[in-house]
Amino acid sequence: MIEEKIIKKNRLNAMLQELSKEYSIYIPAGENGDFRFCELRDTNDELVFWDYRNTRISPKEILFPHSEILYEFSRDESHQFSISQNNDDQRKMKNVILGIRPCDARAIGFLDRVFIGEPNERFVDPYYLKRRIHTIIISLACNRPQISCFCTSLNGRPDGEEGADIIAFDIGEEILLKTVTEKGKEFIKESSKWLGNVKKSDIDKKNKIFKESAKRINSRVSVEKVKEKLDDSFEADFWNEIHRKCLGCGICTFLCSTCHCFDITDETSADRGKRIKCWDSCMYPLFTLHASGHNPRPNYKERMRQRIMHKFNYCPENFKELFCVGCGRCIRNCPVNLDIREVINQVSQLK
Amino acid sequence: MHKRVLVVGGGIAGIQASLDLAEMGVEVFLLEKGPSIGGRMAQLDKTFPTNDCAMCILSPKLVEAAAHPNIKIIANAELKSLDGEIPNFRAKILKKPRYIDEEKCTGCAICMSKCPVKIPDEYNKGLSKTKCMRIPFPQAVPALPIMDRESCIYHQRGKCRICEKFCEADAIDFDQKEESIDVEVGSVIFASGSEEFDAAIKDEYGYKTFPNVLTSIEFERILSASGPTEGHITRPSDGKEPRRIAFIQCVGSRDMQMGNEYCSSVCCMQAVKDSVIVKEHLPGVEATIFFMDIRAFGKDFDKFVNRAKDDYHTRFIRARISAVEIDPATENLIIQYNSEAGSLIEENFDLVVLSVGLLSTAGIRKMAARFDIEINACGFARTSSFTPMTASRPGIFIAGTFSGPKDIPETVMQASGAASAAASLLTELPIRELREELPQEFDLRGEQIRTGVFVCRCGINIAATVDVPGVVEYASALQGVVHSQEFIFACAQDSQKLIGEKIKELKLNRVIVSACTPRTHELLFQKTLSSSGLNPYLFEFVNIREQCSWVHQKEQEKATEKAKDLVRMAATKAGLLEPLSRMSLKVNKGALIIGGGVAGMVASLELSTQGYEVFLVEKESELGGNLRHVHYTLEGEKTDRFLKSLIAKVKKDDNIQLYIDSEIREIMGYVGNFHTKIGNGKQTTNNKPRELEHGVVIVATGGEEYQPSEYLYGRDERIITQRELEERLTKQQSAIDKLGSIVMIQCVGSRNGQYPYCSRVCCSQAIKNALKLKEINPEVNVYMLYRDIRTYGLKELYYKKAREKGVIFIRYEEGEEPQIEAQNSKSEQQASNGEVLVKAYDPILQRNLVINADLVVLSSAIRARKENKILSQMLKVPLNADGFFLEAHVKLRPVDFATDGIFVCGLAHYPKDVSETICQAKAASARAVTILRKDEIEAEGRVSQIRKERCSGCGLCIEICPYTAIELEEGERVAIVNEALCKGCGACAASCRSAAIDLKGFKDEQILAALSVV
Amino acid sequence: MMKEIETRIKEVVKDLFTQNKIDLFIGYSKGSLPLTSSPCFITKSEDIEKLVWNSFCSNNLAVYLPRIFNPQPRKKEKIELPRIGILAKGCDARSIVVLIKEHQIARDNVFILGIVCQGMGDRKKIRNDIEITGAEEKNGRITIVDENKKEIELKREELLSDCCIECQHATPPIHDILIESGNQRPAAPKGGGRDFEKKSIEDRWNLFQEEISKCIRCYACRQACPNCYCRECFADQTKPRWIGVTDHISDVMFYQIGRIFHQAGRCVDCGACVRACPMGIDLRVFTHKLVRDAKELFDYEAGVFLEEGLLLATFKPEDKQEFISEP
Amino acid sequence: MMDKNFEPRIVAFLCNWCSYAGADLAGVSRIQYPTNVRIIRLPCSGRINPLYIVKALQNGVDGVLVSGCHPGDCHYISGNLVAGRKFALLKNFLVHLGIEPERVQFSWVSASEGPRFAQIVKKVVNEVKEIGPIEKMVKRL
Repeated sequence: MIEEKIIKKNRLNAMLQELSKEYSIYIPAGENGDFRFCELRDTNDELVFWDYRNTRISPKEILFPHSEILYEFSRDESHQFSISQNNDDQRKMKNVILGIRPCDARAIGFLDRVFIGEPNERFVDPYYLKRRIHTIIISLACNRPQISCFCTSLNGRPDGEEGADIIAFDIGEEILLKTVTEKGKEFIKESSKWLGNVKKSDIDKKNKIFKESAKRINSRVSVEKVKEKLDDSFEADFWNEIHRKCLGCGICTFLCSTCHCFDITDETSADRGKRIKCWDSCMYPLFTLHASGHNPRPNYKERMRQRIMHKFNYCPENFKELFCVGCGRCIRNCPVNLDIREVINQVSQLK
Repeated sequence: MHKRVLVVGGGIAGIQASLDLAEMGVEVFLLEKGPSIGGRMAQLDKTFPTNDCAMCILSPKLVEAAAHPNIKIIANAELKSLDGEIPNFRAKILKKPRYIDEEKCTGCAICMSKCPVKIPDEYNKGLSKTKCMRIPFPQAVPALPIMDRESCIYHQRGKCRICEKFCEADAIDFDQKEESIDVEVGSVIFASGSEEFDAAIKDEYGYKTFPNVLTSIEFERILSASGPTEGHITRPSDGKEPRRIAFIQCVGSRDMQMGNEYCSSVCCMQAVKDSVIVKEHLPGVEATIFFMDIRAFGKDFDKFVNRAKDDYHTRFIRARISAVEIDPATENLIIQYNSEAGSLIEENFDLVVLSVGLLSTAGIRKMAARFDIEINACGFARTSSFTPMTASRPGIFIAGTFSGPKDIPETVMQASGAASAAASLLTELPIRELREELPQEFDLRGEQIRTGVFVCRCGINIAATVDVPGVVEYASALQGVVHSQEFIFACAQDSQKLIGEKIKELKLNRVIVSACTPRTHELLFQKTLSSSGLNPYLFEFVNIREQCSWVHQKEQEKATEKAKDLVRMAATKAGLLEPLSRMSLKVNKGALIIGGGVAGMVASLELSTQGYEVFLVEKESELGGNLRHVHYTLEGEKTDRFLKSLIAKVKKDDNIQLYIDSEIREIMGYVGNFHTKIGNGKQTTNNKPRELEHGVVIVATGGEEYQPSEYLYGRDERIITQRELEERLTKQQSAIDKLGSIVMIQCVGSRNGQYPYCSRVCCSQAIKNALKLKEINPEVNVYMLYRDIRTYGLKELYYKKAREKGVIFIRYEEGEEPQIEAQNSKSEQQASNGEVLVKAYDPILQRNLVINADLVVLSSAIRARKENKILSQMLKVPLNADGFFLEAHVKLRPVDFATDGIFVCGLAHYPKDVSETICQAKAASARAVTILRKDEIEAEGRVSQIRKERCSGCGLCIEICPYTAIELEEGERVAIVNEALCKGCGACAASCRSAAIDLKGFKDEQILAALSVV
Repeated sequence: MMKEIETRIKEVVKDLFTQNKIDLFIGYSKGSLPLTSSPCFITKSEDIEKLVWNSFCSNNLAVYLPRIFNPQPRKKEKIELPRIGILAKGCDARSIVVLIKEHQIARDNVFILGIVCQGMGDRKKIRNDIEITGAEEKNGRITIVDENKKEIELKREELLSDCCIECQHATPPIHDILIESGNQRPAAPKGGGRDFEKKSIEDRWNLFQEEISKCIRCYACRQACPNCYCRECFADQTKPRWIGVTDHISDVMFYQIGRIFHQAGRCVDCGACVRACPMGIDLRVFTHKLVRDAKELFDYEAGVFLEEGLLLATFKPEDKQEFISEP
Repeated sequence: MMDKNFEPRIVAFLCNWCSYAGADLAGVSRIQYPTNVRIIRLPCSGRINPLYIVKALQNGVDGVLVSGCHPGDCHYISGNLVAGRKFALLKNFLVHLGIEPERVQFSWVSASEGPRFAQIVKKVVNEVKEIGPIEKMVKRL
């Protein structure tokens, strides 16, 4: 049973203050339109993200940080080794991510499939899982899509609910909260003293705003046949051309809300060390470089192909989903304006 | 018997000769009368004109001599007698007692620190004290103490023996006696040097009377950071910093009263250098040099003098100082002199430095007489211009100032030349083979790191401050360490044996010795590793003596902590050490000599005599070069005859392939393996191969006479060059007879803005020709317009002679060059007896002079050849700003280039006279033989290596490498290192952005590993 | 003026293809977002019409040359080098000079179509909260349209990149054909990081930290830089590992210090790294220090003289010794 | 400000031929100087990759001293002169970024300058003591 509640914006601070005793709260912070998810340190700070567009870097970094220590090891004077799990993570166990856009929330859903998978899945990332099960995601329906946004081409909507526990709608003076999951319902229940009931007019207001919002997304790409086209085009000439202007930087993958490749390395000194997991990018020359020195993807072309194939062919194969939510980050930030929409369109036109 | 040579004298001359001989496979006995080799150079602070630190460049040579298996240094010894002849000389050597057992002594110097008796320190010219039991100076070789018997309390009064008590090596021997050593050698080189003039004899300068009057050598010690004042310039009387310093030149040189008529050659530049250095120490100081002529005749010397004048504001005052007075109140010194304008000026100085000359003493004369070595009028060993290192007694050669005052590079050249000459006598004898059979190295593949740490107590040198057992225990817990122990002396024989045993027993594959400095002891331990089957590069040296115990004597805990840290760093690095091998490289036994002048021919013959094939390439159609235009020397020797016989010898020598009328098209390759293409000139010389393979290159391309554009030269036949005059003096004497008045103008094309260098030989050449003119017609008037007369060394005698014969010397200043007006110039009228008016300003008379000359002779400069540029690019060796080839080091490597296997001699290097050219040519061949005589040369082990997959071929390393050891492989665009040329400096590795080039033995990961555990 | 230049570019490129002088031309095409252009690779004359010239042709196209001439992995067989035409502003041409000096480009295979640059605009000069939905450039003025169809008119100068404002080398120092662009814009005094330099050491450190903390190690700065052609960047190396892989600020600083220092005597101040940075780090405050020091200490400017030695491979006797501590 | 008990850790990169020999001479001459310096011997100051210096700071070393032969004295002809340019630029650059100039110091010390070596060590140690332990840039494992 979906629940809808309402809260006045000016009461939100008080609510967060109380929540912060139990949760780490992440919100988009920044100025001049330049936002990034940060832990809310001072609950008295005015919340300024109601009409932000989206963060530069996707909020995946909260659940899947750039780098994290898996465990530490050391050697003592008698040459004995010992291993200790990383206890550095001083974060409170429970997190609230507030203000994430529906496209990014949906992406977290994708990441869940990768790192946790379906129940009884063999490959579970315990580090991700530990964080994920203690995190409440409150998304904020999108009222300010950009010209580079194309979520609607990829089964997304500015008010899409996938991936969120609760979705929030900015309807002016008030925020309308709508539960999506059981976890969200629990959370609403716990916070009920701050929340009011929804009126019909609120719903109407909400529907009007977000219908308008959807209309603003004019950018459309055709993804219907992308997976199938790619099935047969690993060796296509198309790859020789499409990568040409790519610089090989990691912007598209690092900013992407669905990219999830990582690497594991050890940092050591004479008698101690750490095992570290950190982001990797298929655009990098050392990506999947073999210990033998062989590199299966030695050039820009192969790396570019990997990125496209992974998103639009391998992931659909494995997870039944195109791994792109149309957030447009890679388009906005690509230094050479290599627009993924054009790539998708070209793939669609492959014979 | 194999080749053996005795070298008498362990100064730089003896050291250089010994090193060259040793590298030629000759066994050398290097005899030194003092307790350490090093000679006078060891006492100098800096060297001109580059202001290099003398000890920095000398001490590696000292260490090299000590370590060379072919050199046996016999210090503190004298040559008593020398009988026999080539190649069977028998030398009797008397080795004086040091009162220590050289076999046992480790040089730890504890005896020195404990010895209670202080005596004046000779090394510091008595300006400070040292101990009765002392190591003469820190870099001394052999690094052993010596006891001064006369001041030893035990020897004098029968008790003390403190040194003995503290010596843990049990090396003190109070009863040591003189030892007589007999050696048999094939030839002998005397490099016994000269003495400094005793300034006290010239009592008018107040030396030894006034405290603030010092000699130049004393002043060198004061300037030196290792000197009595640690480089703080203070004056003896009150320890205050001087503000005004006077240098008085020619003290005991060019001095008839003292009987030393010659010039000491080095003092002008020494004074100029000191004036610059003193200014760098004390910016406020004013240095004044009182001189007669500034004799800056060497390579880049004039530029240095100009810098002293312009940048350091050294005052140069042309005046002979007759006396120094003292102001008793201040102990300042008063100098009176006549200004050039004639007025008497009195100046007050805080310090006076007497530039004392070099001279031969009665002792030196006596020694020469004892060994049948003829000396000349000035008391120096007599040599001829054509055999400048050969003594009168066959089989004996001379190097260094024993044959006359000279500067370091000339000494080094003569020493190398003497080595070549000495070796040439012994071609029949076999070389001394030094092949040590080493065990097979362990295969380390797949082995875990097993490090052994050996910590040295160095008697109590280390152990008194550093907790050695603590360090040993600490080391045992470090990563990879499987064994650690201490030694009383790690360098002792039995310790070496034990290290070897431990390596075998415990299968150690890394060894760390924590002791003293690797600079003296690394080789020793590396040898122990090698002989125990372990690659010598699997070794790390930790210096806990010089860096811990000696410098933190009062902080024992911290010193121990530091020692532990250093051992930890070494252990971490050691784990990453790799076995290295030295690449060996076949050597082609041929030599390419470019230039068929006297330099090229002498070098060719020298190499041929020693059995090497020579390709001598001359671009002209006849041999002889510039010497064809020189007909006699200043000393009166006939050059024509010499040249003729030289050419004849070259032509009939079977080992010499002569290519006349030929030019070098291309030279590729590197030391031991050069490939050269020779192009034909006008005529084809039979059908010799035009593509040559050879192991070395000697550049002897000569120089050329400057064709003046000034002084109406070329526009009036009465204006000629010295070379043309010499031609006439030889061939058309009759034309000369009629001349009444001849003006010679010096420095034409030299020492000016564009060509700031001195052409070195023109003063002597002009005086030579002036004397000839006077000889032909004593009535002729010869005027010489000069800036400084630079008749250095014994050439000064002829300057004096010219003055006696009535040659008139008139000085002119730069900017006030003489003016010439041609009256009745032949081109205008037919009159041939018209005169040329030479106008000059005489600074002494202070007025303009007009001389009517029948003939004006221009002493025109010697220029570098323009073709040098092309050749330098082909060889990838540098030129200096004046276009002459730039040697590897102006002081100690005067015939080498930084690039191995390429050498230079003759005018291609710098203007010089025939005797100097011959010296340098022989030196170049000596240096060449050090390479040619080997079948293979071994490269450094610690050389650069490329990781091809990382290299983008940007070429930065190629541009940086001073040895042209890196090349770009064009096809793959990747740098490649020629290990044979790499010296292991690592500049390439430190500059490579992608770390594609690394230095073995000092690899990035090794250094970073050490850094990670600091 | 821009249109005329564009027409002229097309003419030249057409000629190059007709005369079979090049196999490939690298220029700019229209970008997919307002106020952008995109690097464009033309291999046949039919595509020449794609070429554009406007105030946002800011990418340093020289970045593409090393990879064409020096393909990775290294080819065993000798490859036939393509003949490339390239559009080069002052900074692109300076990069080309650097690359030629560093043997990354075969000069004979490059046809440089130089343009005297009027400075390029930077989209980031417009606040990020303005959604630009359209833009038009006319007579030195740029009109942008926001999401509510509101038009904002700006002077071209207002949008110029910082490096362009201070650029002293608008004219390509090397070119095979040069297209003039009318009046020379006077360069503003050198300022990159000057204000920064005046701050106290602690303030500088704090600002450095603040800027660097934004870095996500996407390496866009490196990839956009024509000088960063290393086959394996020190930042990627594992033997030895120079830098930890984490986003720990110290690791990030090490990367930035290392990469920027590797530009000493090579950086042409084209601003590619600054423009590429997705996190908006003003790298120029740091990169320009080395540019300035190369000039002030050693009288050296990168990419101006083809014949000059490399800054870090040469020395002069008069090199300043001020970095030496005297006891 | 100044912590009396703070004993900084200084790394000295010395060239083998001059500065290391200068340090040896300081030892032979028994010139006493602070214990804080750990010497890393390299063949030439030209071997010093600027990144070593940055790495030292990252490793938490309080100060870095780099010393080579005086200009002209280099055993490898020009290693120190080429290195000099890098050093000059690096020093200015690090200071520009806010690293205290005292942390990274360069000197020329010849084989005969034992006292100078000791003095430069004293100077670096004292100056680093004055500014305190390094915090900037440090990453502790």
